[in-house]
Amino acid sequence: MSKLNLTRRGVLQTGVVAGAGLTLPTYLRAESHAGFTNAPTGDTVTLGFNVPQSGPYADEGADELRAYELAVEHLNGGGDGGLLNTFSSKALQGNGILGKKVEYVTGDTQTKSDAARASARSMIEKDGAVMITGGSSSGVAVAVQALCQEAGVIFMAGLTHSNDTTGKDKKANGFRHFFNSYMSGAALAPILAANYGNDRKAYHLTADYNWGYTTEEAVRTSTEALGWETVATVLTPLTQTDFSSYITPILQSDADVLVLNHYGGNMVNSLTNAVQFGLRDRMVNGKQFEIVVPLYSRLMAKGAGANVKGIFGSTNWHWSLQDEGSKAFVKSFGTKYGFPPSQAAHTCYVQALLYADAVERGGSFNPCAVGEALKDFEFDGMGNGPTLYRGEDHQCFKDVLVVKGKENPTSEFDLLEIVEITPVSQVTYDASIFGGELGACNPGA
Amino acid sequence: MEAIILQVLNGLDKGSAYALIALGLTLIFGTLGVVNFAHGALFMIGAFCAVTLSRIISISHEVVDNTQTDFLGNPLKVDVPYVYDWFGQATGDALIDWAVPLSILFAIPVMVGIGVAMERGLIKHFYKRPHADQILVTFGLAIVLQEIIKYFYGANPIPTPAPDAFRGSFDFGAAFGFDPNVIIYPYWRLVYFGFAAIIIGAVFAFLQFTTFGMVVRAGMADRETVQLLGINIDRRFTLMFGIAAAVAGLAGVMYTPINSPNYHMGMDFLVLSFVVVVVGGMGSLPGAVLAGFLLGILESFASMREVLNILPGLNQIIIYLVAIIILLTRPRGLMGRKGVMED
Amino acid sequence: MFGLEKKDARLLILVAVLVAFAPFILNPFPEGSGLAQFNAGYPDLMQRFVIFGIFAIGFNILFGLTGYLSFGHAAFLGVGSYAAMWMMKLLTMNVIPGIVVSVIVAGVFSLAVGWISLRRSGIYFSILTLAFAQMSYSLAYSVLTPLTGGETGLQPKITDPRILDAALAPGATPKANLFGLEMGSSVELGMGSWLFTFNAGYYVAAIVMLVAFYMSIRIFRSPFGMMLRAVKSNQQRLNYTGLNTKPYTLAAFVISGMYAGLAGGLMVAMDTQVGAERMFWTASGEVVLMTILGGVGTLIGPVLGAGAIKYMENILSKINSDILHTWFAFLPDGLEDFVVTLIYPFIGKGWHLTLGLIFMAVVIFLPGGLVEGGQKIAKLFKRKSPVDDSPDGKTTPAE
Amino acid sequence: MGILEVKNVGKRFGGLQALGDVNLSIAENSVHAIIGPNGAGKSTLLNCLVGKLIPDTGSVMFDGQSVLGRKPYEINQMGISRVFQTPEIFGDLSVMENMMIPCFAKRDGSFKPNVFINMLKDREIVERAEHMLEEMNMSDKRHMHAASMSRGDKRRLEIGMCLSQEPRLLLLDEPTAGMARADTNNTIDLLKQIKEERNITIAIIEHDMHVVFSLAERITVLAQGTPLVEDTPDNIKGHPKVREAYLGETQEAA
Repeated sequence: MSKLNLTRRGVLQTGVVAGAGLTLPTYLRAESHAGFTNAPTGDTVTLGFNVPQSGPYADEGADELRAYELAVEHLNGGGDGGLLNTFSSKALQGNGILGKKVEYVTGDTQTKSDAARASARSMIEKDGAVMITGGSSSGVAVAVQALCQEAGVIFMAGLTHSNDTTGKDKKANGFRHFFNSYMSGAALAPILAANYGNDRKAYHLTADYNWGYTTEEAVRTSTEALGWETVATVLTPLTQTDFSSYITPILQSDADVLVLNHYGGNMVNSLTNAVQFGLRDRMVNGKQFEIVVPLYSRLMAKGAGANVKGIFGSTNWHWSLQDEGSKAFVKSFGTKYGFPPSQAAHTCYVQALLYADAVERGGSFNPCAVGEALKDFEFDGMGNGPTLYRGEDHQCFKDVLVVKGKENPTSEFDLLEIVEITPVSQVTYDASIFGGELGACNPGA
Repeated sequence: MEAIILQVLNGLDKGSAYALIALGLTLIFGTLGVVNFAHGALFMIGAFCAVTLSRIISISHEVVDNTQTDFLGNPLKVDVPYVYDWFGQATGDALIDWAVPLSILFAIPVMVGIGVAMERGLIKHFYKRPHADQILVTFGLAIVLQEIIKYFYGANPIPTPAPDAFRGSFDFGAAFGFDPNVIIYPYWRLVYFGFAAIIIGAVFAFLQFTTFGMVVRAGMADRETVQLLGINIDRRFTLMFGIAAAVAGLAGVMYTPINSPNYHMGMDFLVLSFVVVVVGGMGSLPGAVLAGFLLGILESFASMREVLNILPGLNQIIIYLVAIIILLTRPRGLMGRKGVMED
Repeated sequence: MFGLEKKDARLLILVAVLVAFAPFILNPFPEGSGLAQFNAGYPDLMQRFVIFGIFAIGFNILFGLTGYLSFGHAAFLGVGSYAAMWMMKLLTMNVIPGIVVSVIVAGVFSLAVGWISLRRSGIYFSILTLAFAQMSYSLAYSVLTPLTGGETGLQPKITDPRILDAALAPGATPKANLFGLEMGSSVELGMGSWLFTFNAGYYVAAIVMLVAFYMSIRIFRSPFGMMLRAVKSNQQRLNYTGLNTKPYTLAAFVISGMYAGLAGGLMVAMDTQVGAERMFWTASGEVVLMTILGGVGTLIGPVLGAGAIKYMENILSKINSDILHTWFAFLPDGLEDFVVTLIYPFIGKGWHLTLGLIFMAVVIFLPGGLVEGGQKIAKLFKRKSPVDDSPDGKTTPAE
Repeated sequence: MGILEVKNVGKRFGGLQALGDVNLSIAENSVHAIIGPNGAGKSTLLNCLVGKLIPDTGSVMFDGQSVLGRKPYEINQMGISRVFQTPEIFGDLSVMENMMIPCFAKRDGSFKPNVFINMLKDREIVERAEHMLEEMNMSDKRHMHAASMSRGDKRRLEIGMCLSQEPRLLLLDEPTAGMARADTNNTIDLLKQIKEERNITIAIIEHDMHVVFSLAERITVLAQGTPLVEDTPDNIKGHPKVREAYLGETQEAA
């Protein structure tokens, strides 16, 4: 009667129990006796990798998925062990998590919050996933994070750059390794001032949605603090493909820097258009006109081709970093897939490892134990130098890379070069400035 | 003043893309009476013709360069295009550089072929079916086509630059006596506008001045009668479908340097081009072209800062707002024919 | 029964039974088996089946009966969702006020949109509705961010006022409920290696759906429904028969808008989140596809279509190459890889491709949608019974 | 004072004067035919009577009330029913349903959102529709798809639908156009029967002189948008002006 060979949630009602449950007017929480949602009971544990597989971010999602598969391989003791060897915490043994073999399910977020939540719910409800991770936009991250909070599982955010994810929409069950708009602004401004001078007039084109607003705000305040003047900020629709009508007014303004607060397809198109209109060859106020892209992604830079050359931006991580962690990761990933990993792949891989490590250290898959273990956790060897998982907002604090489009790329992956590694102290901020309420961890029981 | 001139230029440029797609859509609708939701996909395939040709031209073999290393620390393998070996580096570079214009020659047969195959293989069976069925089957086809492209080319945009000769901008200011360096416009966008004008003119001339076109126009007006005259109108309509596909495809080819193509660019344009066609009036070719330019220009003006300061968000909705106003004041769009698609 | 004819009553009972036993029917494969991948009997998907069923039923009242093809119905769904969410933020996490208000707000909004759009017919009407929906989407995503949450959407927060609810216990998250019954709560029943989940939210949504379905039958069989079919058939004759078509079409538009709002409200009740992309034109297109796929103008078709599309979206997209390899592990290595390579483009990230192919196949081979497919199969089995004396059989086509 | 009074009605389409100063009076309970060569303005006149077109000048009074500016459904509710040149019926609906719709319109007015009544349980309407089908000799076809009937049957159904509303004025627009001789004769018989059995005024536009002279009590001849003569059938036969109008046309046609 108690043959409990369920790969899915470890809940083992027999017919008898269920019969009782049905006759009672009250309902029985499946997970109640285990103490938290989807507590793994067999010798495996299931993680949910929720990434965009269709839509404009599908390639980024594919790279995230590759990283997750690699992480699972390493966690289960396969491959060369990757970052397990360089990670400062040595809790992980390569024998799965808490001795349980890691299995995973995948889903398609379609970069839509509804689809992402449907996919995550199916992982939680059907496949018994105890942790959800992934994603390539802040809308999705915030939506799925709220879901995980409600369902009582851990959410390890993938690529999400908006301040909101660990700001006004933060949740106790959600954690972000990726950096955010504020950090981009703080890291970029000094470099821009150093390279272009303190007397600049900036013109912002901003994607008309939350991430755009926060990024514009961050870059604007940090550059203005160094003496720049903001000539204008113009909002552009998310669905815009041809930015010409937003770029020609710049020709008439006396701005000498253009900041493109765009990501993904928007960024590729607006940058391409800006270069087309000869902005980079312009001289204004006796200065060379410059373009800045606050958030760079190598995959997207590829889409813009030669247009990225010499353009400053920030990024979470880049494969050309020479610390031990980065080198180990590039080697593992590159050997397995034949090309270097993207920053999305890196953050996802690291998130998977950090989760596993927290479980090991906390001694339980219980989200509250995991949260406790990640809270104010300091680690190193993951490619970004010493890093802190801040307890107040579940945001990682680490160095930020300022990069520039490379003038003479040697391959199709070699598009960015690192200009400066901004130390973490420069990008740290007070957790309270973005509002929001973390709440208490929810184990779901 | 300069701002206005520039926005008119922007509008004309955007409008040429809208007009070209809407023109093809209207050709198909007007001749065959079919609502083709796969038309955006044809535009996209056209763009990928350019990508494909530039890939074909730059097919390479690897040469190991021991002086450099790749990301794993191994000696770097440098791709050397075969055209370098065959024609020398200078000619090879020129060929690669001119891939997009060359793609026109490549795209025409490909697109006509795809169009004809589509009409004979699928659309033909849907002439008598309700418009809803036509929409569903062509929408399904559009998904299939774009997924196939995604399978081979990925989801990211692929940069496809214009030849070096067309980079940079033309300075209207200097040419027409304004301040220099203010009214400048990229050469390639001017090329696109001119190209669109030529294609539109060619389609009109073809329909207006050739016997073939005359028969097709007669068929558009009254298919039965033309058939009664013993003319094989079906074959001509098939060819018209091919031509419409080619128009969409060429619009796509020439668009690639303006924005890097990706697999869902067709869907981005689809809804917009339907709005253009309907605003122009179903079945009216001049209407489609006129509406394309009109909406392009209005969209450009609505994105000016001066306008947005008064009406924030207008740039988000301008096209739809104009569409609503036009359809409410002119029941059949700008130049629509009576009774077309009204049931 | 309930004022229905025998045939319709039978259909309603059949649907009710299917819906009640869906947790069993949708979970035919034992846990842990390779085919468990195809089980759909988990709360989220079951909820989506019935919610999109409601959406499609409502859409069919407009499109199936009057023939007016709206390309903007997702806007009503979205507006309903936002309304319900605000009720949850301001009043109470009890789903009743949210659902009621979502229907009302969507009704008012659709009245306004319908009033304007119904001045035109045919594709001009379609484009007008599309324009309204796209404007709603664009504004909700950008300018209206304070009201809609923009990109990140809205979720209930601990800090929301919720004036009717008692204060949350410290550490508790707000959860949608029906007088204390949490929508997310489930009872599980294990039988051997089968596991069935009975979810409170699903049954709430299912009951709403049955009511919605019942009402749609009544509308179909009412004089009002007949007038709507007459609108589709011949507006001219209807006008010259002394009937004013505009209020009929407008009423149908508003009713279907309210159905969409109801679906939107339920979506929020089941899964407390709303984002603007719910209103994007592809979402409007989806309901058109559901209706056509199932069978336009039929009672049950839209529900089937909604189920089919949601099933593909949620089940096919989750199959990855890893799972494929497990399935075909029994084959020799080379052959296994070959088979996996062959199938892989159609599942997982390629599920859109399968969707497109199925649309085409259905339209080409089953113009009447899945319902027609079912009828064809039924006819195959009935072939042996001698005469088909159904009174609506089409006899003696003339001219 | 006739039931329908048309005074000084004129209608112009761009440069074309379709109707110029038409005066017409149709007496109650009579059968009045309007004839004329192609392009004489017969259809334009008819469309002005039913609200499809609004004349530029003049007035149209039905039973003492102006119909101008009213919508077709309002004019119908006043008691004018129209039969079209090609039968306009609800092709996707069954014959019975076709007949029920005008019955509902007669009883419930131009709009009634009776959403929750089963239409087949509305005894009054069902009986009325069945009765009407019987009168039209179509009871056996009640479950047929209306679109699948012969043209003659469609015409019969359409007339039946109009009659079920008990209109005071029935307008017929070339009711036998495109019909075979047998169908034409059937239709003539039907109309004769209606005329005898019912209290109804019939106005008929017709090309076919056989039909006109079988039915009409008075005839108005229209040419180039103006009435030439109005008289009894006997006087119209051989009227020189009429002959001229028609001969003119035949010459042109030839």
